[in-house]
Amino acid sequence: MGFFERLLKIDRRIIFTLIAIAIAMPLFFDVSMYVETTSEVRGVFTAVDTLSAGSKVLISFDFDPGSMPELQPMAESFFRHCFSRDLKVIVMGLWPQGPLQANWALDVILNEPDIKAKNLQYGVDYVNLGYTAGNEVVIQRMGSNIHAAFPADYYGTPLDDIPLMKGVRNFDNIDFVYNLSAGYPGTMEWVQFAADRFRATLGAGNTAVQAPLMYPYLGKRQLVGILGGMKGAAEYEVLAQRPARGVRYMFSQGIAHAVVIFFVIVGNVAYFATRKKRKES
Amino acid sequence: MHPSPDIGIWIGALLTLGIFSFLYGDNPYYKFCEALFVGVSAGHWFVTLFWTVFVAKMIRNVEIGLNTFITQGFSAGMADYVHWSYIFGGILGFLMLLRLFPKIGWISRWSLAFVVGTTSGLFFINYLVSNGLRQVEKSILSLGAEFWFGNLILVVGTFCGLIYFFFSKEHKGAFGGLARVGIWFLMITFGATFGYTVMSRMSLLIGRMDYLLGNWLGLIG
Amino acid sequence: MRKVAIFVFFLLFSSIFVFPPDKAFAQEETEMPASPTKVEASDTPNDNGHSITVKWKLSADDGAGKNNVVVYEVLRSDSPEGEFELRGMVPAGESVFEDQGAKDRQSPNYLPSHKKFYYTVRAKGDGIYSDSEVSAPGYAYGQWFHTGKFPVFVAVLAFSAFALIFISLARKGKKLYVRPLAGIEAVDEAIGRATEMGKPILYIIGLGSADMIATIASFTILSRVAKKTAEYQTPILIPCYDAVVMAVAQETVKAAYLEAGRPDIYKEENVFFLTSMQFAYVAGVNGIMLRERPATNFYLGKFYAESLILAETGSVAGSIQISGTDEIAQIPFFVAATDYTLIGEELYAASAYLGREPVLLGTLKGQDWGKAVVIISLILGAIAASLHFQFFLDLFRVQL
Amino acid sequence: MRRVLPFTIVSVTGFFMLVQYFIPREEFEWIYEWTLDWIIVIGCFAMLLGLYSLTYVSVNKVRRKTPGWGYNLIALAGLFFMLIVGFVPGQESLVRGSVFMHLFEYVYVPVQAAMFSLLAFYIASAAYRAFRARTVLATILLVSAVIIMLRLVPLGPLSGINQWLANFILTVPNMAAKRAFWIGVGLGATATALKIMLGIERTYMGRD
Repeated sequence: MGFFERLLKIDRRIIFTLIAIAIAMPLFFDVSMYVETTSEVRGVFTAVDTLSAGSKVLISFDFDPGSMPELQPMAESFFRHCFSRDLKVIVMGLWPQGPLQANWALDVILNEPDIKAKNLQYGVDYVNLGYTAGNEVVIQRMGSNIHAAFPADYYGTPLDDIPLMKGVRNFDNIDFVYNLSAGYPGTMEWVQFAADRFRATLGAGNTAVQAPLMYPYLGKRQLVGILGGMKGAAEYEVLAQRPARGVRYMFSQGIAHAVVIFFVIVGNVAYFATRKKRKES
Repeated sequence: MHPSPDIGIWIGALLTLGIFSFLYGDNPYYKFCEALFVGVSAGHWFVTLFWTVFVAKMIRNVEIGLNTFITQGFSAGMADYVHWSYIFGGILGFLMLLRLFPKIGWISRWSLAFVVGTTSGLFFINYLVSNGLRQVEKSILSLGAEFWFGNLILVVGTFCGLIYFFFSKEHKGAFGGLARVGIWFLMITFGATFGYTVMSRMSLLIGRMDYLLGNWLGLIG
Repeated sequence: MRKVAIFVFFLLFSSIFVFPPDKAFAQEETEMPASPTKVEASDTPNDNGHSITVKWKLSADDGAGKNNVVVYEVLRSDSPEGEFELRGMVPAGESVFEDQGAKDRQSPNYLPSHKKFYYTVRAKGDGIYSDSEVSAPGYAYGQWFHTGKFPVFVAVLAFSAFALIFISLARKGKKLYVRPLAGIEAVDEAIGRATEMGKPILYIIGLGSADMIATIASFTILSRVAKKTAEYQTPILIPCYDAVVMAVAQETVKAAYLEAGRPDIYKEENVFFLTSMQFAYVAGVNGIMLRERPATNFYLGKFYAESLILAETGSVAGSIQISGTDEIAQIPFFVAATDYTLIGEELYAASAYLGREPVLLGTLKGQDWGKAVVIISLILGAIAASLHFQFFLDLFRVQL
Repeated sequence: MRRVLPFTIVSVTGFFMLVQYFIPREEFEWIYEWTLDWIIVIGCFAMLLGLYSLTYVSVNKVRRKTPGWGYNLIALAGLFFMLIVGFVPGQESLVRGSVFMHLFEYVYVPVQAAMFSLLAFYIASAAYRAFRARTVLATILLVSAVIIMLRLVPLGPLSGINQWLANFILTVPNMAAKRAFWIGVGLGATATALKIMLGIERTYMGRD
């Protein structure tokens, strides 16, 4: 059997091993790759960077552990950016596991030396409202009264006893809404209800799969910006001059994508080389 | 190389390797992890839904309604229909369970009818407004504006795409040509989505490798 | 006469509030900004009857004259002489404020509809202010029709009219043409192949719930496929992800076997619940594919990230695969790894094409006419936008 | 009673939800919010149905000792352990640190993440085996995918052009085709919803 036939008949497990190596090897090297920043990511960054100290920011965790590698670095760099600029952070989730993942991200950031030094108080500087079922209806209800949508926070304390939530009745008292989304309910619902209906300034971080679907919403008072997949996370970290997991993963991504493109080319070359023979048989 | 002391990380790592063994072939180690995951995930979903929806939505509302009955008497209780009316959600839900008994299983159709009826009414409006009207509103672009070239392609692309999804005319002649251009545009979009999805799947694998090599074995970072 | 006296008394009385003694005399007459005039309170249109809109004419010293107005404060009370309560603030230069209340009786911000309220607007500089006269009473009430949603109303009527006209035409036996769909023509051939090889058929309805449009389209196609498998006596395996979908699938297949005159060979356990976890489900289906080696796999309905594993494992097992979904993120994998793919709306059209029932064909034609209207308005819109006919563009503007 | 009532419920609730969109009055808004909450509550009971069916199938397999019954036993054990740990401590089981949450963090999360990352391996093998430029359409899909993938690979001077090309693809043809797709799906879904409300589409109810 010719070289190309054997190439086509390669056992899938060899391909799997190649990909595993292509992903694992780069993680050992500490290469801070040049990540070119795009305007959609700068949109979100500047929106947060221009907020005055003490302004209130709402972040909604609408994804599950399956999308954590892409969205958790976004959450962490967002928290780091907000706390370093003394913004008040309100966390919530439209997916059941959302608020828990928020706590994991908060644990990481609140123990970083410069943030730890500010010894931020739960209920004064940041609060976690937890999960409420109802998908887009929750956003709609938050438009008229957040206290009705979230009677109590993640730990069960009623919202009226939380100092941070005192002045917050609906989206008019929130300066910036950031939505990390991996599907439904997600950014589309936040655009339709929070941005279109209640005029909130909205930014979003999406998994690489969802990001292209959201491009039509950029600009026109709907989305100030959007972070797509790990590349978006790395860009945000570069803009904040705090390279972290996002940038480190980008080197591994680069190699992995080069390998996949190599597979596409080799696969097609082998396919076309053997096409004449297949036609004869 | 300093493996993590946390037993939880060890369990997670061994289960991850068990799932990866599926790549080699269907084997008992993989079947064990799959079975454990099936049980744990079903249990997790039911408990989460029970507390966050069943108790938080129905039980709490009915409780508030009941104690208005008890504390403020019958008429005030009735006026507070906002809360005790949630009992109907529970009744319809209970009717759904009757499906398990063949004789009276047909009653469960009432709750199915309620769910399907309500969502179809909602879908009619949601799809017509956000998919239909809103997209048309955004597709109307001026060809005189300064980036007229982009707009021209956008309008042509949407136009030909719609022609492709036209079912009452055979795709032949000029009409077939337009449909062909439409499917070309669709293929570009599918290619872009494929490219983007490769990036997100690779990130998932990187996340797992980081967990195995970093958190578990402590080899990197 | 009595009214005037009360009014004068009120003016004196309220002036004490407005000019607290210690400040009132120290403040010169000239520094105080002119008070806003013509304050009107009326119901906010198109709402649920719990919000009142307050309008006023800007104070003479706002943007002109002394130009020392910074903000307007809107105050409300239950009666002209009653105690006024601050409801909200609006920056200088603006002359409208929406007093939004809650509809829930228990909420502290409850604003009952049909109750008369009196408003006064305070033009405020830094520390100095002046109040307008009290407005005539205004009350909130709910409207019966939301005028902002008129374009949607027209679209709903037009769309339903198209569908109903074509349904009645179809019922009168008028021949309606629907173009052939590559994926659907392959269905019969694929089932035939499974029968020759004596292998089962695997039908995956996807991860959607029973009321999702893609799942319902899949049920219609399943009913046709099941009828075919009954005639050919080929077993059909349907692992389900959702309990309600499982129940509906069981009944669809049973009815199809009945129609084909073979109720005896219908096996209820072939349509079973696997798990409601996305990846446990895909792992379970993979196991079935590798163990049962089905000749034909159908993936029709709502699919998410697991679509690639199903399609890839299916091709390893060497089966013919027909796929279809309206989830745009998954179509590339079905196009790449399966033999035929129904793209988005083609999945919905397949149920009309397969069923050939006049009514289904009628709605499909109605849809096509809807698309024709969209195409025409697209072209007209491009022309209108280039020539700046704003009127045409507003036709599609929808106020939520 | 068996067939007429369910379809009347479907039409009545369907048309009510259609009409309430246009009527902002308070009563309609209340009913809108209730119906949505009731559907979520019904979802819980449907979940109970699924759980019953899973236990019923697994218990039968274990009792009849069908091949592989050991795995069904493990699934049942996992399920009931989660139910016990989830219900006994009451609502606190959902707060971090409880055994229920430990199981979620150290069993559910790693396995789901591992399952998702299997996709990376499968995408690589699909790129090698299924990703053929057989037809003109497949070639367009392939070229467009490679351009988007090249955005992440550092190409030096070339990456500037590729970046512009990829952005053009994402913002123009991608958006045009997506709009056509959404309008198509939108009208299709609206037609199907209308068929359900008019009682023309009945398969979801099955026939008795």
